[in-house]
Amino acid sequence: MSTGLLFALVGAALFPMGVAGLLVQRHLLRRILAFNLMGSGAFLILVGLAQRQDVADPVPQAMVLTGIVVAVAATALALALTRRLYALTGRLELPDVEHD
Amino acid sequence: MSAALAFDLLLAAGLLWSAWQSLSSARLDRAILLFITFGLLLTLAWARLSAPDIGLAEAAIGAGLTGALLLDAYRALKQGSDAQVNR
Amino acid sequence: MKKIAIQLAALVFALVLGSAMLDLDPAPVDLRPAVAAHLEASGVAHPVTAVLLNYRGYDTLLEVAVLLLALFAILAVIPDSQTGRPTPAAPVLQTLARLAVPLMLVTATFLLWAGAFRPGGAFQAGSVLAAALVLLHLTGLLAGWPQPGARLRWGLAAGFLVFLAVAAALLLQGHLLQYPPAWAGLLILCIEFALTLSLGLLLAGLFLFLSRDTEGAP
Amino acid sequence: MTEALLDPLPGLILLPLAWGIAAFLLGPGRGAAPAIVTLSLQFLFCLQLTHQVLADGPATHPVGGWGAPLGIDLMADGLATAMLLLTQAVALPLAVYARAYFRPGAPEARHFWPLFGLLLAGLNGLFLSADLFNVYVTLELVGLAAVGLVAMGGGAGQIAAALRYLFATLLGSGAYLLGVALIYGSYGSVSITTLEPLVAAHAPTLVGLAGGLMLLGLMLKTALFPFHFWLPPAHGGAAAPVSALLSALVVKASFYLILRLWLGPLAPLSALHPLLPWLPALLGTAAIFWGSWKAIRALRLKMMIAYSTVAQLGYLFLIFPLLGALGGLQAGIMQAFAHGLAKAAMFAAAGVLIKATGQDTIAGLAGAAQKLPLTLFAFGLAGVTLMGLPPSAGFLAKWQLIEAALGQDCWLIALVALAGGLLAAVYVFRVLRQAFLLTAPESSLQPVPRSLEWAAFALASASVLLGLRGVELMQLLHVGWAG
Amino acid sequence: MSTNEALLLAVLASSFLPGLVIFILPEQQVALRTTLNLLGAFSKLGLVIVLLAGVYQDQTYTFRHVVLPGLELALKADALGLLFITLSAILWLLTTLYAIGYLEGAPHRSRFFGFFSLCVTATMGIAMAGNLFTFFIFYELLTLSTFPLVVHRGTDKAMQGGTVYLRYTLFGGALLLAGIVWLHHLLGHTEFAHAGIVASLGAEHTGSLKLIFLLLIAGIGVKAALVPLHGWLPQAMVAPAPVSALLHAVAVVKAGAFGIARVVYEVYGVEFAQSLNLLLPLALVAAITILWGSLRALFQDDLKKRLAFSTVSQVAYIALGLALFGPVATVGGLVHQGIMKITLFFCAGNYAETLGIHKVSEMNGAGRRMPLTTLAFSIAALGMMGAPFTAGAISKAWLMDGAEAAGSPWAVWVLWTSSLLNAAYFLPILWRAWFKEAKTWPHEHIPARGWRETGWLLLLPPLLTAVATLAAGIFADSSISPLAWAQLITEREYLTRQP
Repeated sequence: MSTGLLFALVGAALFPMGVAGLLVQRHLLRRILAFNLMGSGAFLILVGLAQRQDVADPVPQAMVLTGIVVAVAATALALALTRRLYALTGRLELPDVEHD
Repeated sequence: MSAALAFDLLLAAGLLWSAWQSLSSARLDRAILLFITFGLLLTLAWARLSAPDIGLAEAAIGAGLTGALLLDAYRALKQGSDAQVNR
Repeated sequence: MKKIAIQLAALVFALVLGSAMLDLDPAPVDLRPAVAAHLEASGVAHPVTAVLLNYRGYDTLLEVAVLLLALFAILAVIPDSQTGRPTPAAPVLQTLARLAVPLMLVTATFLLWAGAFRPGGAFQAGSVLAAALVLLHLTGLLAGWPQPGARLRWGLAAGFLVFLAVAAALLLQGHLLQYPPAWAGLLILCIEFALTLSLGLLLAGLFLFLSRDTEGAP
Repeated sequence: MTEALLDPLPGLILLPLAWGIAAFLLGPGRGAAPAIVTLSLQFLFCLQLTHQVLADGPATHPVGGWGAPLGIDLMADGLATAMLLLTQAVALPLAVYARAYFRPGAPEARHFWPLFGLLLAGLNGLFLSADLFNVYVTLELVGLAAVGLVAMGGGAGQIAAALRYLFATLLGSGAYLLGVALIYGSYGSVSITTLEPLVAAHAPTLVGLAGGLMLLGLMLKTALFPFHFWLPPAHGGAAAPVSALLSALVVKASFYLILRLWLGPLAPLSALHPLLPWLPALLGTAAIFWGSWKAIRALRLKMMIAYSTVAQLGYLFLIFPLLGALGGLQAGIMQAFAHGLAKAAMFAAAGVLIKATGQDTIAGLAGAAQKLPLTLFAFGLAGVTLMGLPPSAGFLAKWQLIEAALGQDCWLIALVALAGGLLAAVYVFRVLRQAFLLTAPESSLQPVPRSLEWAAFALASASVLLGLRGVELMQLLHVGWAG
Repeated sequence: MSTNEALLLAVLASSFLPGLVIFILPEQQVALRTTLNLLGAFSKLGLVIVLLAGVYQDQTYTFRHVVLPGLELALKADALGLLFITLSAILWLLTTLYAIGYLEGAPHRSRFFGFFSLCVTATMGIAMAGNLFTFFIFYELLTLSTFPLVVHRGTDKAMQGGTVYLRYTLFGGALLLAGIVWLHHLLGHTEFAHAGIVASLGAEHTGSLKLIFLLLIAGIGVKAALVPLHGWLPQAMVAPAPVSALLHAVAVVKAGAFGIARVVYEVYGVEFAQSLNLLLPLALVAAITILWGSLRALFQDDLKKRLAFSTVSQVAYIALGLALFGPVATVGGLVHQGIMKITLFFCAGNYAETLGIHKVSEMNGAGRRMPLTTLAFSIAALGMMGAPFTAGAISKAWLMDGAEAAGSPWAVWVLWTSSLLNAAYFLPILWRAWFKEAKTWPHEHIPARGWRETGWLLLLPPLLTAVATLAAGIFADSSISPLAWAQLITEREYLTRQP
């Protein structure tokens, strides 16, 4: 098995793991962690699957670089919101969905 | 089995383990540290995928900055709750 | 119950996804030859940088916009009433930091310069720059940032502005971001230089603006 | 030389980026004037593009001069141009509205204009993109800007809503990104035009998975039932100009992508099973009934309007079984226009009412018709469009939907469309009825700037006037129609 | 745009534009508002006269505007439409005068007159619609613009009435829309044409056509208040008197009747509709409505409700006529009934506004206090019963003749029974008003000044329409009477041009 395919498979395990974490966890920091794992899974698949013949492909690599920056931007925003929510309500979980 | 493949498998197992642990660990600070570990292992994986650019970025941004942000947030939140307790 | 169902679904999905990956034919399109063929005209020698700043430079332009955007959103959320004050660390650490920061600046410069022909580039250099700033903050040498003043705002936006200006100016002689081969190297270097500076500030800002949020709190 | 500068394709992306950044550089709370001026320019660009596309067919612009698959192409066919037109047409009046809505120096509006600018850049970029990965970046641009706009109010409810929205949108774009990764792995390209023949020629299981993931992620971002949970708190809780932008445009962006994929690279997959197109239609039906029901029961005005968005988005998904003919697409885009303009108007009007009455309950509106007739009129006109009553764009959309449904023997869809209109009438008239009630004379209203009322009225009138002339819009959709 | 096209648009604009301006006028601008109202009403009348002259000379007036590919907004002025237009234009003028007097000093007059003008615009649009699509647009516009008038007072009762009104009309609108789109889908157009347009469809569509007919008639039947779709009409009586007078006596219900006429004659064509066995059921529904409405009217103490049920019954005459006997009786009835019913509502408004009388049981002696109003009321009521020398006599006579000729003796019975019931619910009112001693009035708002029993703006309109009622009866044979025009319509459009 090629290195590319192996890590793509790891990504295929990481992504659902992250999604499940995002859905199941209630603690906001944990959900942010889960989101990052999910993103890493997608990145591994993007590069790994493209390099399943173990020849480096710069195109997906550049895409992942972009993706990492986007992910950190989203993470920072999520943390800012979490900290603000905590400062306002003292809670680290989202309230249940109930509107009017 | 070649040494490279063995290393790859070990690395894959390490990635999955640290990811799983950081999701399921009962203590949040441990979870964050495991996440940073995951990031560092991922850096190795990128190196194995002949993607040193991503490796550098992952180490600096994925593990480094994200980890620092998470730790800082954790510290701040813990501080806040301590303050609550002391009040 | 719901938890178990989700985890089960995730497991099934992982297995389906993995098995589908295993029987995949080679891709019909291969961009590697194209990347290599145009490398000469791209202005940089390193293929990843060529993709990042030339072939798909438009993605990168928008990506910097995303980063700026996240910063705007963070600035919109954090309150501006608190005063930032650094928490001083042990003197030893401070001394170490004072030594480390110049080293990091050198590293950043190297990474920036190296990006043209080997791994490295604006993002990596920018993140080292950011790390230096964060280090200064953590050792108590740099206060968390308040809402940015005009100078900081220009610093944060500079990289993007240069990128945008180049992209727009290139419209005059062709398409958006279409570098003339002769000028490509220089223009990309300009963009990367400005980007490194701004990315350093931006990435550090993600930390420093946030860090300030709870710092002043009792 | 100057011609190149006037190319609308890159212009529509560069301009909002520029004024967004300019607003940031000008400082907190500033930037309304450049925004409005540039938005007018964007609108003109859009009209020029419409003209160009109608005359010469789809327009493309290879960024970097490389062309797909190595580079990224911008492409404007009829569908994309229509969405661009809607975006600028809604954004311009809302900019005027927002300028009057946010008091100068209001802390909650410090970063409205930069966020607004980048949001528009993201939207325009998304509509113009012909590259799946580039679409991902624009999706994130739109999603994060939207979250920031919701959160900028700063209240606990708004922050919580923004966080929920953020997780939903990140999950959605994550699924989309994975789909892109799988596509790239399978074909080695992410250019839509390159992919179309490749997918048609051979589509392994993995591509089916990729398509499913992308569509699912985008449905989550469009808040299609049952993925709508995040929308009402976010749209109902944000400041009025923000709610208007989000409901009118942001959810339409991911809908547009679904349509683009469905008609484009994923077309061979969606044709695999005849029942497949009925799945979105079924969810759309559920959205119409559930959203309407919740809107009828809502106590808060903006919550009512937000749930109405859930319901109205349902109509957009009714067209999927009808996409075999152009009529289905035309009905969907007409509905997108009708809802976009009307919902923006309705949120704008609600903002005026809330400012004037100082509260957000429907019960608190009693007597508003006497004191704010123009706003109520705007609300009513927007309601007419949402109910699909003539003469309005909503009516034309309903007409086209029913006719397309009858044309393809899907009379169930026609029934749903008719029933949805009646349900909309229930919640719209609930508000109007309350506003017409007599009030005690001592109840007083805060004065509101007239420009707020007029902006709402302009949007509402546009949603009605489009009902008198939809020919050009429909012709536009011919351009690039493959079916 | 040719003059002919412009003329049709001008007819619409003459009420639409003043309406728009009035909306934004401040409440205090009474003089300007009144001027605008009257300017609109008079100019509309002038335009209609020009149209009348033109149509009389066989001019054709059409306006077309493409809304969507394959979908056209079409206006035309034919003889049938013009009859309705003329009626509405004249009555709009009178009602505007009446409303100015009636609402003197009342709040929200700008809103009232704004929507009032929109209503009239919608009515004109219905009359001039050249296809079902256009018809539907104005039909729904009428619903929308009448709702604010029904709930104008803002009381709970008004809200309730408005809600019921909406429920019926919007539901009817949905049915109508379904029918129209279906038809459009089958035919590719929905143009009105003499002798109908659907006969060309093959036999395989017979089932669909029957269903479409049902949808169309049910949708329009709501406005025409056919039983069992009539429930909104009595509830809508909470509206101010001018609204009840113009809209519920003329505009809305007659729009329904007019719509049925268009569907039967110009979409299906009488012969084709007959061949599908569609007309007999329609006639039966109409007959039931006539009897049911009359019966219910008998037991209403509230004056306006009694008039409302009477309207239910009377409008069904038109439907019955359409289904059975042909256009003359019917279209004549459209005008005659309009004039008489509006008179009755004007008078009811006068009683309420002057003396506070809302109920039949409070009418004792009203004739002595308000002789002119009561005279007008009596003429109209007698007309409704079909008394000689009134417009009603002519309509009834034509209907009876038609029934005989059509070989439907049962319809004659229905008409007779209904006439008796009419008498039974109108005569007691007249009896009370003229011959009973007055006790006290519930609430005397307007004192009598000499011969003027109430405000002159309230008095003039019913007197004029009462005179018209007599004139239409006595001069039925003259060439400018409604009847003569109805005969013109028949000759031109339904006999001579039939294949």
